Amino acid sequence: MRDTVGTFPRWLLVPAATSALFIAVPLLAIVLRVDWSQFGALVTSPSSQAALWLSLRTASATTVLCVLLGVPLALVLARARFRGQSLLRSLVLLPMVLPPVVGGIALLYTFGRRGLLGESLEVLGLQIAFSTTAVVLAQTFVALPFLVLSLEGTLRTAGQRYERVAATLGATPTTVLRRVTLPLVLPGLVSGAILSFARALGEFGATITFAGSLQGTTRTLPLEIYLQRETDPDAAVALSLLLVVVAVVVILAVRGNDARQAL
Amino acid sequence: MRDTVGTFPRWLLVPAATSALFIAVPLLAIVLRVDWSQFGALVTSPSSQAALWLSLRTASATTVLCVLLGVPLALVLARARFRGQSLLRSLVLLPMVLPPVVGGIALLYTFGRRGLLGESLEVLGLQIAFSTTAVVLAQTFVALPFLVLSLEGTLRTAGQRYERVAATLGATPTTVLRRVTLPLVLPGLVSGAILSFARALGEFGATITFAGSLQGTTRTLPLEIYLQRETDPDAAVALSLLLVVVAVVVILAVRGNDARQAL
Amino acid sequence: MTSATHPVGSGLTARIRSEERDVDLALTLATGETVAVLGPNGAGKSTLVTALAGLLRPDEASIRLDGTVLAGDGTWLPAHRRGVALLAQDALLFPHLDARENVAFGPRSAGVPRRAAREAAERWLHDLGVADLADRRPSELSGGQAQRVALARALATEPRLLLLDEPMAALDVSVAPEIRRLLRRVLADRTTILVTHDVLDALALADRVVVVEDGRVVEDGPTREVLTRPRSAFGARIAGLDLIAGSMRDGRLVTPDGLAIDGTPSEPLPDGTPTVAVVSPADVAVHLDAPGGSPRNTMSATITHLEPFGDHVLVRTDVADARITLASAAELDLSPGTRVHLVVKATAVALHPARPGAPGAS
Amino acid sequence: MTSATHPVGSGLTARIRSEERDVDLALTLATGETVAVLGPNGAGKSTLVTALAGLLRPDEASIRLDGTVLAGDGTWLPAHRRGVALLAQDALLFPHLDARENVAFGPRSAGVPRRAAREAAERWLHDLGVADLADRRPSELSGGQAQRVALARALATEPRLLLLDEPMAALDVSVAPEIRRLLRRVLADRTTILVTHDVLDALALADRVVVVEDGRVVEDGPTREVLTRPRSAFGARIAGLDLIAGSMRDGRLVTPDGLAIDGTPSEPLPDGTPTVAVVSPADVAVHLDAPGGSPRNTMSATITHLEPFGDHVLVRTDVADARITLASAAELDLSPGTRVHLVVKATAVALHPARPGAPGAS
Amino acid sequence: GCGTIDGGSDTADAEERTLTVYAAASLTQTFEELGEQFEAENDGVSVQLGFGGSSDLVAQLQAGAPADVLATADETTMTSAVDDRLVDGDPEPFATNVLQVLTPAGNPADVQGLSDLARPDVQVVLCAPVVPCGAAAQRLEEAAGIDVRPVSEEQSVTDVLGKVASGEADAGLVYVTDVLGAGDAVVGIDVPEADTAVNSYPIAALAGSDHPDLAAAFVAFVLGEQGRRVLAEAGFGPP
Ligand SMILES: Nc1ncnc2c1ncn2[C@@H]1O[C@H](COP(=O)(O)OP(=O)(O)OP(=O)(O)O)[C@@H](O)[C@H]1O
Ligand SMILES: Nc1ncnc2c1ncn2[C@@H]1O[C@H](COP(=O)(O)OP(=O)(O)OP(=O)(O)O)[C@@H](O)[C@H]1O
Ligand code: MOO
Ligand SMILES: [Mg+2]
Ligand SMILES: [Mg+2]
Repeated sequence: MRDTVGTFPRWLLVPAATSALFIAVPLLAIVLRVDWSQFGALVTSPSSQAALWLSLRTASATTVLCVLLGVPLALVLARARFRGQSLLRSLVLLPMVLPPVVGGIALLYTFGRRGLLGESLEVLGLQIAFSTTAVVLAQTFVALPFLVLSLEGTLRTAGQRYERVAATLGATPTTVLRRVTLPLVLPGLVSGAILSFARALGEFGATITFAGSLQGTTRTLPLEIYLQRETDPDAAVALSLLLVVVAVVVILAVRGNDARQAL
Repeated sequence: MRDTVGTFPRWLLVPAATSALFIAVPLLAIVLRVDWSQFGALVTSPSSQAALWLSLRTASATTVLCVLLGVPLALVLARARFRGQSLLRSLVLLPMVLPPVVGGIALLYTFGRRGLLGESLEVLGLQIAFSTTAVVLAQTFVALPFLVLSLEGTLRTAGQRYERVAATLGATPTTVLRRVTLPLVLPGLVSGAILSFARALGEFGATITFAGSLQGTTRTLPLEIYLQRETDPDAAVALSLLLVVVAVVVILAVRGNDARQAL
Repeated sequence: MTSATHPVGSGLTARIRSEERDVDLALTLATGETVAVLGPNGAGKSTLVTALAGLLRPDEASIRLDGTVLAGDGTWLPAHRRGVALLAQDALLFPHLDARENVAFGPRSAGVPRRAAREAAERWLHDLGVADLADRRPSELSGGQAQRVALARALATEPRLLLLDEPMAALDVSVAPEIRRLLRRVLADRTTILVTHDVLDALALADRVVVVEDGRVVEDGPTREVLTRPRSAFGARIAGLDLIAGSMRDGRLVTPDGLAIDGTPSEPLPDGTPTVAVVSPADVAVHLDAPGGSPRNTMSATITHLEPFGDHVLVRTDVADARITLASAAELDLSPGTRVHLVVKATAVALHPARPGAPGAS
Repeated sequence: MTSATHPVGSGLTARIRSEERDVDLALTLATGETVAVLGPNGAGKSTLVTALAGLLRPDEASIRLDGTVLAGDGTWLPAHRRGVALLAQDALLFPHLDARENVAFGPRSAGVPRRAAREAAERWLHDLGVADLADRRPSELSGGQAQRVALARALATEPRLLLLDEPMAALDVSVAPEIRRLLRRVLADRTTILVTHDVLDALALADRVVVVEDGRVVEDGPTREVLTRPRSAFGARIAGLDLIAGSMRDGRLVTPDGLAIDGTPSEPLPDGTPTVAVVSPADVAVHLDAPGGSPRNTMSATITHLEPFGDHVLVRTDVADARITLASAAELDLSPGTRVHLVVKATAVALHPARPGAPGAS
Repeated sequence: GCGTIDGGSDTADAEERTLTVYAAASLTQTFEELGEQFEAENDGVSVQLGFGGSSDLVAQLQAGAPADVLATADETTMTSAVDDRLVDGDPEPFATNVLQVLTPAGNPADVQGLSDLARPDVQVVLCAPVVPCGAAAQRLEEAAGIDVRPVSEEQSVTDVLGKVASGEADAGLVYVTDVLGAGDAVVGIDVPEADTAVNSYPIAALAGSDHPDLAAAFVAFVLGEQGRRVLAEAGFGPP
């Protein structure tokens, strides 16, 4: 027994397939260029290992930070009504528009030693720029809008009917958030978190500008790929493929989990 | 008379504000660094003008291409059920994960003169490399997933109840798509298109790798900013600000339109 | 059964089986016939209609409508090619279209030009008494108003089979008779399945009643038979009415046997209209001698049998049934064969137009 | 009116005004009182209850419940701090929680520990006859099943004011009496506003009836008065019943005047139970001499006045009203002052328990 | 001989000392090798390398990046570091680099020398004039008296290499060291006029260093015999 979903016009499959191929073929082209005899050696070199491990750690930390910062912002954007709301939404979009390098400059101007907050931070004994913390901040800066916007969309589409019912049942706004809103938008939140993780994993420009490229501390996988490309394009391609595989594994794992919950 | 919406816990305002500041302060830091006496001269130089104009043209073309390619793919992902569906979704995510430079390499390996499709294209008399077309392809490659994923989320949340009703009223799948599905998810589609436009506007790595950088043909605003940075950081900052302003104007314009329709 | 009176291949023949929902229902409708489906919550009524509409694909389905195979033998016609309209409990008006455009949606999907479709929509809105809401968005309609527009939208597609899943659940009692009248007019030449909880709907609109319990058909027969002599537990709980068929003459119902019955018409009934008198056995009094007084209807009858019915007795006669208390039955010393006078007030007799050719009027 | 019998400040006093929806309604409820709100579609019934629940903020609202100001003078208490539960037409069960957790939601929000809340939920599910659905997700429930769970969920919050907006619209007739009985038990000590289209609900559950038309209260009075002598157009369309109050003795209703009436109890009614007999005037026959036969109830009465009612006549007496045809009235030569015998079959008399202290039983 | 450090003051710290070296991206291979050799010669010292475009590195140092040594790919960027008082003492040139014409393997457009870059049928990519290799290319063009119309003016050497190695462009101009580093995918063609556009690489210890002695030692190591040999192997010319 099943609902007869999937009632979309068949001809859509043609543009849909074109679209999928447009993304798939270039990735295939990369796979075809990989020098498989060297692949193992290239991706298990100490510098690759260090970069991969750093990327996974920082992208995970970024995802957590994005959820903590992004869920409240998405809720306020979706549920509150205030003047300047669309300005705030545009502001949130900006890090996606900015070339990441400019984002990195902005972060330097803020958290760097001579930046807006730099001196205050230095008094506290905190040196953020060029540390692993800086990598996380750079990734968060570019990844946060992904979570906020995707979650805001889900919140708006989901509507407030269940939240209203919950309120008449005596649930405080906090309870409503915890027991109704968040569970209902969980698929959207998971998608948003995956987006953030993905964006963080691929982040390059802001990281190299704000955090630099020190092995084991700030040189994430994309930076390592960039560096390798100068001297060893084969290694760069191999590492790119590693990045792709890691991303696919993470996405599939989370999606699988998500799908199980959705049933 | 109004619905008592906005019933979210007040304490959420604290993390939401933190989150907004985390994005706003770095942008403010950039504004504070701008050398206003020079600003006019810097952003109206012929190279800046050419870059701005090229960026607007290519990002617009990219947005159109993303809608044409992305809407069908999002619909198939949201409405069809087939084996390998989650694999396809992960594939669509990949260009977001890949450092854009790797994306550029992949495009080069595909559409380049010696790429997978390069020869066939050359037979057709099409030379993509170093052309404005290449810029649009590079931008589309990185921007397409934004539209697909955001629209797929909206489609899933909206559900199929209205589509089912439309079918019982005799509407063919194509009619359902045109008269029910698309109008219902229009806000989500507009958001997705804005995301794509924004991502296209800020695109740097794939463009430089695949399309090159020639004034008026392939050197978009981010490339111009990057180049200026080598010699004149002030000019780079001023141009970054220009990019931000353009993006905000476009986003507000579209959002305003969107808001009017949503009422 | 009724399909025998129609050309082979016309009407609906359907069998729906779903293991997961424990539903296995078979149903036949003649062209133009209206069947009411009654049954308790969870019986499988909605499962049946969504499968017929093509919205739910059960484990097994074989559906044939007017000679076309909608499902079966590997065929599964999609919803939009079935010519089957469904109106369910929830109005589900398209939120981005106003009422007029909602109703015009079906005609336009069928290729009717925009202007003509709008005019048709306005006619339907007018018929349903909501012409003044044509410009409103669904969010500006109350629940009942929305349901009326949705009804107009379903009717505007002029479907070969109309499925109504408790369409009046959200309508207020003061408008229900009006809608019912409209529906009867419309359903007169339409094959319709009406899922309802209201016996009056079944009476007013249906030729046949099907009672579903636990996913199985437990009764299937002419409205009159099922509502007067229900054999299932659910049928008994909700029905058990006296139905007397005939046609109108001089403002009274006259049976083929010449019996004349006064009643309260549910709408103007000109002479000659095929009509059914509906009386609850509870309203029928039993007298040994014809009494005087206000009751207009005194009918001679012979008791056929007596059935205990809780602390009541159902007195079955050759004319109609009466439900009286045990004490009365004892006092009157009733037994099968006793000649009695059945007395019922004209105000307790509802006169409903019967559909020509409907079993109740035969 | 009824609030006079309760301490000052207890019960509900509300006024809701919305220009956009053309609604201006004032309402007073005593603590423990159940008021039925009747009215045609779009009258403003849902507007009233959503404003009371705190879900819709009208242009002007002044609401006071048991001494607490819920709205007015710049105050606008949010929904969750009102102690007001609302069950609307749509069940809106939380789709991610099973039935048990849905019902336990209210108690848990009130701080009841998880286990105790679940047990309470199971009790409520049991009370509503859906204990076996406790583990089901809302998507696995039929419309009617879902509505019962939603009712349990609303009741489980033990609200100070319970708002029911056509809660039984989706329930099938075979279970409605059962739910009605449960509701009566529950509403006995709860302040409740029941929006309904069903006069039987009003009769069985309400102390008072408020009729709303075009956003204004057009009638407000004890159930008995409004249902027997409706003054508004809408009231007249749906009501006009005979209600005779008394208490049970030897299985019959005995009025304070000593009149004994046989009827059909809607549920077991032990001796001493305050009871209302409900008879439709259409079922009351008028005789000049006391007739024999099965009808158990013959009541001497004096005609107070005669009212034409379409092609019928409403014969008003000091005991009950009868609706007879014009022809009968002419034949019997009735006029005010005439002594008559009102005859009604026991099976046409519904005996409903009246709420102690309810106006109908006074 | 000059590389060993035995400062009496860091007995406890000896195990932990990290020397951070910022070097231009084109020095990646050579400095990784030099870093390993330096570590081998100095117990308890680990060399951490930060690579990037020369102007990026200087910008990072200006923003407070903690580093001990800076090696850039041109004098302009080093000068701006000096102007910002980031440098301890005077920078010293340690290598030079010259341009070569670059073609894809197989040289499909049959480019034989610098003058062929002006042919209209040859797709040429150059560095943009504002980056060091582009400035050098411009000087070279002027010296040779030709007018090259590139299809793209790339942001960095890497981008030029990428376009030519993939066959997308027919020819380009990059440093001889880059051609060597890129392996078989490309072919380098010597340019007689190359001497007119010699690029000089300076190195300096940084003012903010926590280990000035170690920084000075590393600078000396690069300038010394071992440094020179490693650089020469990679194609760099003597300073
Ligand atoms: N989406 C669903 N998935 C699984 N089971 C379902 C679903 N919807 C209904 N059911 C189950 O299928 C059976 C038949 O349900 P159906 O909705 O057809 O009943 P119904 O007769 O329409 O009831 P109601 O009068 O309450 O509308 C019930 O046992 C119900 O619990
Ligand atoms: N969301 C809304 N926005 C604007 N007007 C509305 C909205 N909902 C209802 N109305 C209008 O307000 C008036 C009162 O509607 P309301 O829903 O309160 O009626 P109701 O008595 O509950 O009707 P029903 O019996 O059909 O449920 C109607 O004229 C209706 O059209
Ligand atoms: O070190 Mo550079 O700036 O890539 O030529
Ligand atoms: Mg149903
Ligand atoms: Mg309502």
